[in-house]
Amino acid sequence: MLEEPSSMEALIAVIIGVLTACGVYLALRARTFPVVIGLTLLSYAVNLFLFVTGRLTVGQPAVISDQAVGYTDPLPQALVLTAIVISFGMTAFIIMLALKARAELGTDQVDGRLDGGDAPNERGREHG
Amino acid sequence: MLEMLLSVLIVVGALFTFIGSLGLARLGDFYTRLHGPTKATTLGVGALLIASVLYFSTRGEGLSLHEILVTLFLFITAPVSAHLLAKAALHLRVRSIAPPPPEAEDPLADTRVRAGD
Amino acid sequence: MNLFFVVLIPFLGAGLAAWVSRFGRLQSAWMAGGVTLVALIALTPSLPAPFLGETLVQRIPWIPALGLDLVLRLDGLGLLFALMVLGMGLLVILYARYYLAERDCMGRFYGYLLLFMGSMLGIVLSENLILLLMFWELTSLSSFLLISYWQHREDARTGARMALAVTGLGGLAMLGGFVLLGEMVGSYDLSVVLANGELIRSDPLYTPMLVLILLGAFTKSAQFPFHFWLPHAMAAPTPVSAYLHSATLVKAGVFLLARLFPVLSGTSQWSILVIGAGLATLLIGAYFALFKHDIKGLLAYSTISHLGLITLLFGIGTPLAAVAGVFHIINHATFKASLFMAAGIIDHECGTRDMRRINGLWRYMPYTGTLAMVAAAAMAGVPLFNGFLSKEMFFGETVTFSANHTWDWLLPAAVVVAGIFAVAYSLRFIHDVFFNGDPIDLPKTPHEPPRWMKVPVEILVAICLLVGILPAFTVAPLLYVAATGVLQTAPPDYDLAIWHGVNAALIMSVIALIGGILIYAGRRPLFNLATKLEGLLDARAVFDGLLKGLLALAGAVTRILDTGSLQRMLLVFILSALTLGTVGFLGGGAPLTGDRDLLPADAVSLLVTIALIIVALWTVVLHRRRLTALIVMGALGLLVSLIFVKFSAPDLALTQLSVEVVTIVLLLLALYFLPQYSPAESSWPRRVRDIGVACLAGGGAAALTWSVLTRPYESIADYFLENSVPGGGGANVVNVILVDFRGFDTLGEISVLALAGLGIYAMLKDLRLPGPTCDARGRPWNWDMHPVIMAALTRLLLPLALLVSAFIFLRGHNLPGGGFIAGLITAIALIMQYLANGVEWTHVRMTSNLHPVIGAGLLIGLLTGLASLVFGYPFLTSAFTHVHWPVIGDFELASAIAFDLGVYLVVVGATLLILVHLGLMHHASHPGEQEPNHA
Amino acid sequence: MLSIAVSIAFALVSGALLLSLFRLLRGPDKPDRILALDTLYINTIALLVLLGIHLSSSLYFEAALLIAMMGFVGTVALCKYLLRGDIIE
Amino acid sequence: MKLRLLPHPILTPVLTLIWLLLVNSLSPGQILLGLILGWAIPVFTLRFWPERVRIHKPLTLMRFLAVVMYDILIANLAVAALILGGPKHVKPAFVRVPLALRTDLGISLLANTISLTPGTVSAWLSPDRSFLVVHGLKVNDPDSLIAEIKRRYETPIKEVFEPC
Repeated sequence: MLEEPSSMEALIAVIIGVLTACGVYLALRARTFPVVIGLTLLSYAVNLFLFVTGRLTVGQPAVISDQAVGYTDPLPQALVLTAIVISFGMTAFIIMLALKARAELGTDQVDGRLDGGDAPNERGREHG
Repeated sequence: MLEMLLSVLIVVGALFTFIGSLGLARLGDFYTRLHGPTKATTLGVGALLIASVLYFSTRGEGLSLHEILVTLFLFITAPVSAHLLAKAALHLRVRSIAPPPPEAEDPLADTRVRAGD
Repeated sequence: MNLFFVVLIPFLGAGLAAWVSRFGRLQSAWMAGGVTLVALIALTPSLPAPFLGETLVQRIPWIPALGLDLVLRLDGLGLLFALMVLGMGLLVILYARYYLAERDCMGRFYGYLLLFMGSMLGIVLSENLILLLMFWELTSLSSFLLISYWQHREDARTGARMALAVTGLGGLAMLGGFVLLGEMVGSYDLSVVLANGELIRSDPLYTPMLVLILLGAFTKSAQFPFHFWLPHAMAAPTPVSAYLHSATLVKAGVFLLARLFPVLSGTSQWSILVIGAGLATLLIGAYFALFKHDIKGLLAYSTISHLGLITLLFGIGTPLAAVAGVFHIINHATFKASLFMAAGIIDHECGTRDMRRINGLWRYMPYTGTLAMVAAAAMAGVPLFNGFLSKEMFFGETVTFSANHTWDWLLPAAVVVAGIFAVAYSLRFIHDVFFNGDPIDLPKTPHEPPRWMKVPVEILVAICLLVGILPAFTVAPLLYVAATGVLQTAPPDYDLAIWHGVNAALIMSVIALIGGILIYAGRRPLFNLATKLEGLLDARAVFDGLLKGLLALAGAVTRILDTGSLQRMLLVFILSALTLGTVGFLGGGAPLTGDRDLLPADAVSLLVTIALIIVALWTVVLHRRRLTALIVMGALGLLVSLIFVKFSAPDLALTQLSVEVVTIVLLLLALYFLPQYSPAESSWPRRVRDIGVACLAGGGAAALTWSVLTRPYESIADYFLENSVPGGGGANVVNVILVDFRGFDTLGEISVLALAGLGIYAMLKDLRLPGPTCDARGRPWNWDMHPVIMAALTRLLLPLALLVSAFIFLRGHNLPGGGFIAGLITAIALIMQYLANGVEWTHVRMTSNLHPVIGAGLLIGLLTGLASLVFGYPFLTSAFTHVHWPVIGDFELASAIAFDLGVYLVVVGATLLILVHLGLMHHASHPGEQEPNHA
Repeated sequence: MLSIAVSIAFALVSGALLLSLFRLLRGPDKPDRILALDTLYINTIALLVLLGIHLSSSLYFEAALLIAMMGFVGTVALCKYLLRGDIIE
Repeated sequence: MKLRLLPHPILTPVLTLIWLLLVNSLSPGQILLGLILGWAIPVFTLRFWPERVRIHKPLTLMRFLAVVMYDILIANLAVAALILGGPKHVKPAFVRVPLALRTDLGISLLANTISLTPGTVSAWLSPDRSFLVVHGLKVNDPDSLIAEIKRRYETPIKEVFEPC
């Protein structure tokens, strides 16, 4: 994929790839907090991806003016702008679930095991 | 002439920014490192912003002074962050070359554990 | 347009009937009756048309693109059924008003009933097949509600569920059939379909289409082997049974057969399937009816058998047979309804439906007895009653049909057997209930029911008699137009006389009568045989088996996927996404790299890229030291926003920066209540596996990005770029898109944000978590809650920050900025005060109640949208104008600004709500550590 | 000449960026990392100002302004966490 | 908290000025807008202010600012040299600077000035606010440093903000 090592496109592709990889790895951890951080990374990756579907243009913001030589595609930007804000809402919601779980189950594990290693449904019965 | 001045300002600013980070990277303990950035912000960024003021003001689109605001912001905030960082470091009993003032450290704190990670 | 009212009125009435029940339980009965009458009146203007031989079609365009209009038709067949549905409806409503007990909620009953009536009318009046199907499904649903009316009874629930499942599945099959049919003729309009019989019958897909449609019809009218749901539906209140199983629900199936008769009939497939099903149903129903001890059970099976009879008639496929079929539809409706009602009265009076205990009621209710006898006689096909006429036509048809076949005696013989059993069970219904000794310990001593409860029965019985004795002067015209409606041409000559001289049909009738009496006399030994057979011939076992299997499967799948382990589920999700993506890509066979010319990278970008990669990796490496990972992640967000800046998206950069900080604050707040370090618990193999998956995912994402970025693309951007200034009155296209072009989306998004905020607030309300009293290394927290220097200077900063956010907000329409970013800045500026000075201090100085802010924001957004509606523009079109003030100069006033204000308020409100209340949770969890909070 | 100066400046600032990054990743103590993050923010401001001059567009000014604000807030929040654990109390 | 017509005599013009800086224009419209904001924002934020800031002796303030600027410039070079010189040249030390200032704002300003002027960072404020712990990067003679700070910075700040 890097047959053009010196092109911006390649750089962006690599960045998104790395962000996704790290996000996925963290999302696969056994505790809530790393998962949340992983999801944040993933949302970076996704937002970046959506943004660059408008292709890369340097120094041509979509602000109408007479001396502008050209404009980038504003639509993905508009979509991503809200996406960023919403992703904050999502993070907040997830972290809140994490706290709730912590309060109700007394643990921040999401791998279905307690430290004792008993089945999740056992735990469910204890608390519900 | 103006271009000359601009260039000088830009390079000087960048240089100080660099030196600030250099200090951050090189110096021995946290408290000495703390000095680096504080300078970089003041002179380095300051110079760059002045350069930008000059640059945009002389492009015939009228005065452009709003960079000054950034400087203002930094002048108010940077010292505060520095102070807080130092306070936190003292609280965590971060290793220091200079003997830390005893009263600055929490009496209850357990002196054996090293601070931070 | 009156037909639409006919259909619509019951639906509206349903709501009314349910509503008025609050003013007394009888009100809803009156309302229901009134509604039905109104519907009847609405129908009257169209009554003449069918008699003049025309077909009314009324149309309201709906989704023309899909060939889907709201279009109704009224021809003979439709008229007949409409009258039956409404007329029978009236009688049932009257009857139910006395039948229902005090504790039964009348509003609900009549609501459901009218709902069902409306859907039924929809079926019989639809001109469009798809429309018909919708009403078809509606009848399934509403009948479900009616059958399960007594929800407290287990059998009612199961019966209703079974009915819904069977008829619903049939409906699905029918949809398939209809689609095929519509594709064949290129239209879903019945008139077109009915006009193209030849075309359809010669179509290669005729057979599957036929099978699918027949599935629908057979399930609905309880044909073998789908008949089993009907007896279970007897758990419904008797009025419901009287309505559903005499004139309406089960007749929908035969109605469909009649409706499509001209198109589908006349092929060997049709004859085999329909005759086969009909005959089997006729025999089985007739046979089991005799051995049911439950009165309603007996009637249920007899219904099944009569439906079989009608189906069989349509299967025979000759015009005369069709006429006979229609005729029997009418007759069956009348006598079966009256019998159900009679059964209901008996049940009502005796408190039981078991014929082994109900005996010799003649002494207690001779009048009802008489009525029942007449109806039963009609059912048995005794001369001078209407059942006799149609049955004789039926016998005749079977003979003529099989005349020129080998085995020509078979069909007639079979139907005679059925006839015999029909006579037998009718006889049992009378003899076993009204004579045959004395009642055996009935719950209550029976007596004649209230006067008006018998009226419906009387009316129906009267019809039975009149039609039976004077057919030519009563039913003839209606039958004629109905038959015309079925055949779509004038029906052949037929004679409705009672006496045709001695012919095959008459002989068969006589045999049936005599045989029936004999069978009934000697029924005892047959009972146990019946009980054995029933299990074999009942598809219920299959049904239950399927149901069980389905549930088991679902359970198994759930157990496999949902182990309570998020990792497991995520893994499944990611892997399947990966496989799908890979398959899709490789399947496409397109090259990875497109032919778009690329931007050369400069040193700084390369450097930033490397930095970003390192930071990302480091976040992973350090992830177990949570705070550290968080700090490092802060750098990540910064670098990402740098990318936005670089590729000319200043708005995004600003947003990203602000969100980054807000997120950090949020995560810090949460981290306080969570462990500071994650233990190393995942084993090495697991880590390796995860790393593998992660790398795959990353590679996939990178490849995807690369292949997207290297391809040229078409964008609708030009439209926005051109119309931004003239249309939206703003130079910052991104912002104009947000507040104008795609304003509706934005409205949705801020609603989501508001919901998130409120949801979190709700979750936090009763959440108590003990925060640690010392940090991870056991050091006590610093004594200094609000360091003076920080406090003093942040206060100093507040006005500045607010000014900046006002700046960002106001310029947003023309330069990078806008409501979202300004909102975030304000929120952060205020959060700063919380950070530096604490909650109490801040709440003394500003409101802690943020819901109004959010509400106001949403409201403003909505109102600006509506305002543009008021001015006749589409929702959320921004209006703007330049006003010139002397001295001061030009000002632009854009409604978009107002909308942006809404966005701003919501963002501020939601963000603060989340963060501040998360902060307050600490106080809730640590009462007394500081002064009580103001939340 | 100006362009040369700018490119030199870019090089220097990028260098500064890397150095701060090194400190961020290296630690050793949390205050060190926070300090490094703060510095990173400030370096970014410098970078943006340079970019503005380089592309001679003033659209990057707000970004710089915001970074100045946000960097401060982030640092304060993190320090407060180190000091008190509960940052909004 | 009563709402004066002009809540803050200093803040309003300052904010208006900053606004004009932000929008880079002097059009009457912007001036008006600036005034509106300059009036409106204090109305809201005044309550957040610990005490109403009064400035006595503006001239002293000016001189003070000039001094600070000059110090920043000069001392930056010194620190730059130190950093380039490497770790071995630094001679860090914590010194206690007893405080004459009393108000939050005064103390904060002093602390900031100290941190801004290179080579010194105000690290810790004693709970009783009697002294400020300052970390110096290269401290040869603590007492002279303290004297310097008190003379160059604390005195003018006290004169400007806390005349008693």
